[in-house]
Amino acid sequence: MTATVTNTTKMQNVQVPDFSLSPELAAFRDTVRTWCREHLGNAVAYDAETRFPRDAVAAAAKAGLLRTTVAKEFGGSAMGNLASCIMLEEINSVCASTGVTISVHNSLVNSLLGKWCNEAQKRRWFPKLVTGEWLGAYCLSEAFSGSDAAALRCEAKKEGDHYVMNGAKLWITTGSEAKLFVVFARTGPDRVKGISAFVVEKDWPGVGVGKKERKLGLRGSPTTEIVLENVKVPADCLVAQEGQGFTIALDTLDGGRLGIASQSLGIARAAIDLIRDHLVKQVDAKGRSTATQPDQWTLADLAADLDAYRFLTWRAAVLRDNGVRCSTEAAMAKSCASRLCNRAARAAVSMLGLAGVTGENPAERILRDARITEIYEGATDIQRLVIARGLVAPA
Amino acid sequence: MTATVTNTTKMQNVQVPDFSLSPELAAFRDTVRTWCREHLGNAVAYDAETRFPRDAVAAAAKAGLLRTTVAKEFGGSAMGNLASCIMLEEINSVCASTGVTISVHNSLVNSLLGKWCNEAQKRRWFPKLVTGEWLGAYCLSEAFSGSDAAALRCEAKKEGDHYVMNGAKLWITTGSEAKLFVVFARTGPDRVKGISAFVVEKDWPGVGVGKKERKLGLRGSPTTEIVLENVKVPADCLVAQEGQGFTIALDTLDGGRLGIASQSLGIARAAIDLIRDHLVKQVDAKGRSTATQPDQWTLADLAADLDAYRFLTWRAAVLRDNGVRCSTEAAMAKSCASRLCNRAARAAVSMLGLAGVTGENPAERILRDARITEIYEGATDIQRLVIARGLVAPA
Amino acid sequence: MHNLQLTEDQELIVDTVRKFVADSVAPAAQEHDEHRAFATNEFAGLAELGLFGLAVAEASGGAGMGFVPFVAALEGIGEHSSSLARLWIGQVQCALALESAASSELESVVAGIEPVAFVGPEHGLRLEGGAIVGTARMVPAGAVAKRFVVAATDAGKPVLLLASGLGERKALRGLGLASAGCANVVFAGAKMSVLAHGDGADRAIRRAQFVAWLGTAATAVGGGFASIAASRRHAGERIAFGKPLLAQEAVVRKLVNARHAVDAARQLVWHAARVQDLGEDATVAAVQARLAAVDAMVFAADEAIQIHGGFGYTVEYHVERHYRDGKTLEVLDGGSEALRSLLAVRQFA
Amino acid sequence: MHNLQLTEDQELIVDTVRKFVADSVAPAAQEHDEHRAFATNEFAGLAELGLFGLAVAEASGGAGMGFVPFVAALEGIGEHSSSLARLWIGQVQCALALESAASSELESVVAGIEPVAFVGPEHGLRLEGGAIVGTARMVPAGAVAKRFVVAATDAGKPVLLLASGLGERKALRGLGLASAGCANVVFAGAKMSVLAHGDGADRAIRRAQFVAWLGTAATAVGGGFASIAASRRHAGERIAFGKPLLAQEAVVRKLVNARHAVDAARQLVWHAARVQDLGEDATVAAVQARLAAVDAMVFAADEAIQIHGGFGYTVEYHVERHYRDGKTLEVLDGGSEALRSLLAVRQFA
Repeated sequence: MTATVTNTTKMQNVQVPDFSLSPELAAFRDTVRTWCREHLGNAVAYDAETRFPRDAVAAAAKAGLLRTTVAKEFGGSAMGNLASCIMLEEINSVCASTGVTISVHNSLVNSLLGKWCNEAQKRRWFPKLVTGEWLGAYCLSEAFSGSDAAALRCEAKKEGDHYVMNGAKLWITTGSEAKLFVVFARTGPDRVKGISAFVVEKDWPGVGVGKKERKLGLRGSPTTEIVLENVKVPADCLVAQEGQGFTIALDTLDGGRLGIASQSLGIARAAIDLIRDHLVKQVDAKGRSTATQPDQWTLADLAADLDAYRFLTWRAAVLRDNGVRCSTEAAMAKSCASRLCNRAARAAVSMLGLAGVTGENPAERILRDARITEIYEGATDIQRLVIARGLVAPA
Repeated sequence: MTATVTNTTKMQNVQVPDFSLSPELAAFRDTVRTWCREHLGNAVAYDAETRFPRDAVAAAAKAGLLRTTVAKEFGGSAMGNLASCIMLEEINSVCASTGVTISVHNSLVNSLLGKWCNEAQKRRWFPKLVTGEWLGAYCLSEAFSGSDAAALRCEAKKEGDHYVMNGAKLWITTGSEAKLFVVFARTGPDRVKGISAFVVEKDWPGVGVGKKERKLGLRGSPTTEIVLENVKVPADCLVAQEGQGFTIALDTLDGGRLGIASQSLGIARAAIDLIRDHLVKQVDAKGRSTATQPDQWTLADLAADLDAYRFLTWRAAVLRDNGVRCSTEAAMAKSCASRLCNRAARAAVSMLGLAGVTGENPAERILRDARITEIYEGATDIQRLVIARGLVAPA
Repeated sequence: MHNLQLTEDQELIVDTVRKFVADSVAPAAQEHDEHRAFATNEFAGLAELGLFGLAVAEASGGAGMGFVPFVAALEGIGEHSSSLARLWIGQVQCALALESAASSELESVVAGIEPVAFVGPEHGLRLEGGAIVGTARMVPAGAVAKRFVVAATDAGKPVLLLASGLGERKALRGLGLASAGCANVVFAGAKMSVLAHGDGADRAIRRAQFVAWLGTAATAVGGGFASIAASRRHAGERIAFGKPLLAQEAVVRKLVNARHAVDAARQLVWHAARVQDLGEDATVAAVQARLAAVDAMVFAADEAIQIHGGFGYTVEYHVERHYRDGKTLEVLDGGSEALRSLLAVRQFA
Repeated sequence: MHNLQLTEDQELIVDTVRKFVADSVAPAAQEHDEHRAFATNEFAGLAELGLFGLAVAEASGGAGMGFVPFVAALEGIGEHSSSLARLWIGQVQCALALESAASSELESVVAGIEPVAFVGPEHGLRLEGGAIVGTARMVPAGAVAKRFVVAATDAGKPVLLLASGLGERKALRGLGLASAGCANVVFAGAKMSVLAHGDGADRAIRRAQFVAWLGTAATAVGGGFASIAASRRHAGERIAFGKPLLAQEAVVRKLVNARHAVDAARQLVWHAARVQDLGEDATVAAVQARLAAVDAMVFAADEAIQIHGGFGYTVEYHVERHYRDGKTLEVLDGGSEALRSLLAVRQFA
């Protein structure tokens, strides 16, 4: 090595990391923020009345928010994962029920179709999906397969030019409202290679909506069972090849996790904003802050982590937009952001006290909504194992 | 607003955030990493023998590591804060005693002189500082003023063409080894505006090294009292103007905090590497990992936070390199990174068990070294108040 | 229970309460919660068992049995219904405050004819011009009680009041305690009488606060155990990756940690109850118990939801209810931060 | 101490130990630690007080006083020297293991002529061909003891051994417990005799493990209190921003939280000691106490360092020693993770 490490004239004007949003992305974020203020005013009612945010989703479709992950040739705006993450943080900071609906539609269904479907399939379904005429749902989990997705039992048996599908899917977000389902089903006995992905339309005979879950939070987002009884699925509704289902599912989940990480950031921000507003109000007659030091610490720690975990999320999104595998990075983002939003929500309820639990402010709804982020699209422990495996795997 | 939020053709090819190091910076990091492996082999001995890493610092000077924050016209390499942070993470991942010596020299002393001294002063001192002929020390704390820096009592009384300085400074890193001291002293009664900054040379009459602290860690780095008894400080050794001392101190600390944040990242990485190596070794006869899930969680959470808080640190460094005020961002970086390295060190000792506490591996030294990062250059609680104040201050 | 060293009488009471809970509280607890139905029958059941005077001196018409059986029994109730537990706590608060104030209202409260509600000093109510000024938020039984025992201040001095004849109040759609009939209460136009002033009021109010802290702690211990038991059941049945969840160290580790937190809180609760029954000041102990127990309940419920996965997010598995109830218990009676400030004064001033 | 409900005899012992600690242990503890000097005189002092047979049955030549005074006295020692506390614990481990094995060596251990060291099963030593194979790490008194009571396995079955005649051993420059004469010990060439096999060995080893867990817990409670006391003293004297640190809510909050953790751990310790003295199996309670107490000690020391600021990073204020000792206690006797696995088996298998 050279005697002098730093005698590098090259070091002038080198490219440095950039943590800011470009003017275009910042403008996009601001536009979405304004849109949220104008169209998500019923967030409290969706929750209290267990009501699907139909009006908000329709407005989102009109504003083009349901087509960000679709290529332009199929009517999308091809904005990619980073812009979708920015958008989802904004929406979820106001209404997580609307947020998860859009996240599943964009990050799971549209992304999957765009990446794995053939041209004819895209021409067939995207026109309805990008306009929001149809909403999409992602049907992977079953009663006996949650974290262990490969244990799924739903069956698709080839019979001539179609498959006969039988089974039941559980925990399906937007289940009772979606018109298009991506369904993972067993086409062979092999635990992993026996799984294939299909598109199934709501209107086909044998497709039914089962039990609707009564949940802690996200009450505006219907989570249902989807029952498949002798559903005749045309062979041209198979996504990619037989046996590729599990690969497709895992790949899609990397993107889905970015959606949930962004949802978590939005929820965390909402909680942190409540805390900040609470502290801002605490001033004495001379305008000096009377907020306690422990309360200020709480705010400081949460705010720092919000910035830090947003960077983790954006890093993974940029990687995915560049076509780079980002399982570890997406798992870091989801694991950290989802824990943060729960921590922030609990802190908000604690700090806002009685006003926080009576529903006078959104703290208690935020607490309830936040809790699912650590569970769905891969529970925290699964994310941690993904990360650890990436770190300790022999090179 | 427009009906369609996302119909922005502009969104194609917009600049996106960039979380990676450019090839130049990555090469610089790798070069420093190699340098560390070659020159910091005595880290254990510095600690065990309470020995100043004179050889390592001399090698660092030779390699140009003591001039990264100095302008080229004064013999520096002008690499700025970001490159310094990258360098400090590497050095501290091997030897924190060497790391803090270099951090104080670069981030506090050289940076301060470069920003606040006049041309003549720079011409006078930088030739000695950039070559490491002289090491610098930063003398702000006193026995009765730690976190409350403005309470300092050390006095500099103007008498004709010089000041007479009396007082004692405590907790001075590199105290017994430095040849140049930046000393903050009182030139007037006003708590804040009565403080001025001076350069004081070791060889001047009346400058003495007092008690040397016996410490939990960083035992290779001498922390001493600096006693100033009727020291005649020429007027041209005043830095900037009388009364600007506190402004200079705070501004410099923003940079210093980036140094400590980077030190913390380095220490954290060392602890995390120990944990990872420990888990990598745990395989069964077939090469499958037998590491427990809780151990894997610990690794995953620490590794994710290391990435996240490195981004916080780099963000602040880039801001500072661009001349943007970064007090909140630097406080976030220091507060998060310093807590992380302590968490990681505690986890490493726990996980490595008896081998961790007997000194068979660096875990126990890392634990002891890490502890200071939450204390010096602004304790964690001070950082939190800086952050909170930035968030709740009326716009 | 032997470690609490209950007397035979005490043991009998605790067993009776546990049987009542198993037979009459557990089966409907989830449904009541979901429909925000006030636990009318369950309240009547507690009254029938004569529990409202448990800690009231025999001379005052109570059972004079102290706080040890109180916390033991509350733990059993807390396992199934924090709402009902808080209703009982409210009655005992009123009873002991009335006993302190030597009020003739005590008898009817001990008899348990109807729910009475206690309003603590944390609501900052003031007596001004013969009227109670201010709003009391999230008062258990506040939607159904006809009488309220109210801690307020009169020109800065503590005063204990009895209020009745309030207007209609609506049960809140709050986070938790959904079948405790919680309501925001204003006393405009209420009938009002003074039960005690100054030092006397202060003593009565402190006594009622102690009941709330200690009782909530015991309730939360029960809630914590309930989450652990539900998780263990689920983890034993649910198969993932070819084996029950309970065979996965990650799941068991959560259970161990939750159990550790709840067991530790329980020792603090028992300690506080014992010290108080020895006639000493157990305020610090009760506050420490309350802080630890509620944190443990929330922690256990949070881990229970995680162990249950998607199931835990639904109402059928009870753990989401314990999570909501735990966070709600945390902000009652002044909230945890105020309690930490109280400890600061008591332990380090 | 009344809450431990000590008998007069027990109280007398605890008071005697506390006086001994104040007079003879506290003054030199820091210096011993800094110079890694074995606490020879202090050890002799404990022997003189007759403490090594405290929990040994009277019929076996001990005081037969059980574990309650043991934990109460250890707390007092732990306030000033975790090293000395671990030395006592080691003697008691040996004594109770020898009592279980009905060994004639018991008498000399109770007499405390010289330090004896206990080597637990966590070191994985094996008996092979009449020799003890493996290395025992960080054994308190390992550098000075002439005799070792050793838990090992013989063809997979537990065996309890007495070893002596070892070669020279060097005291470790480890993280903490610097005056406990900790050393890595190998038994190559040692003289060795079998004290018990199979079930008998198992019982003796479990008993010694229990002593380590419970005793370490009590020690850590004392260490935790010491950090809190030092912090409170410092915070009362140190002025920042124009007032004592103690007047800053942020500082007091740290003290409240640390105190809360240590107080809670103490209840677990007392609970475990009481249950054991009632003749029941207190393994789970002791393990829970050990986990909570050591965590609390580390937490309290960590906060104490923070409250002390730069002073806390220097050796004169003792809190850095408690931090090092706390982390060292954590990894002894199998370490916290192994203890959590033990709880998993005992509570959820």
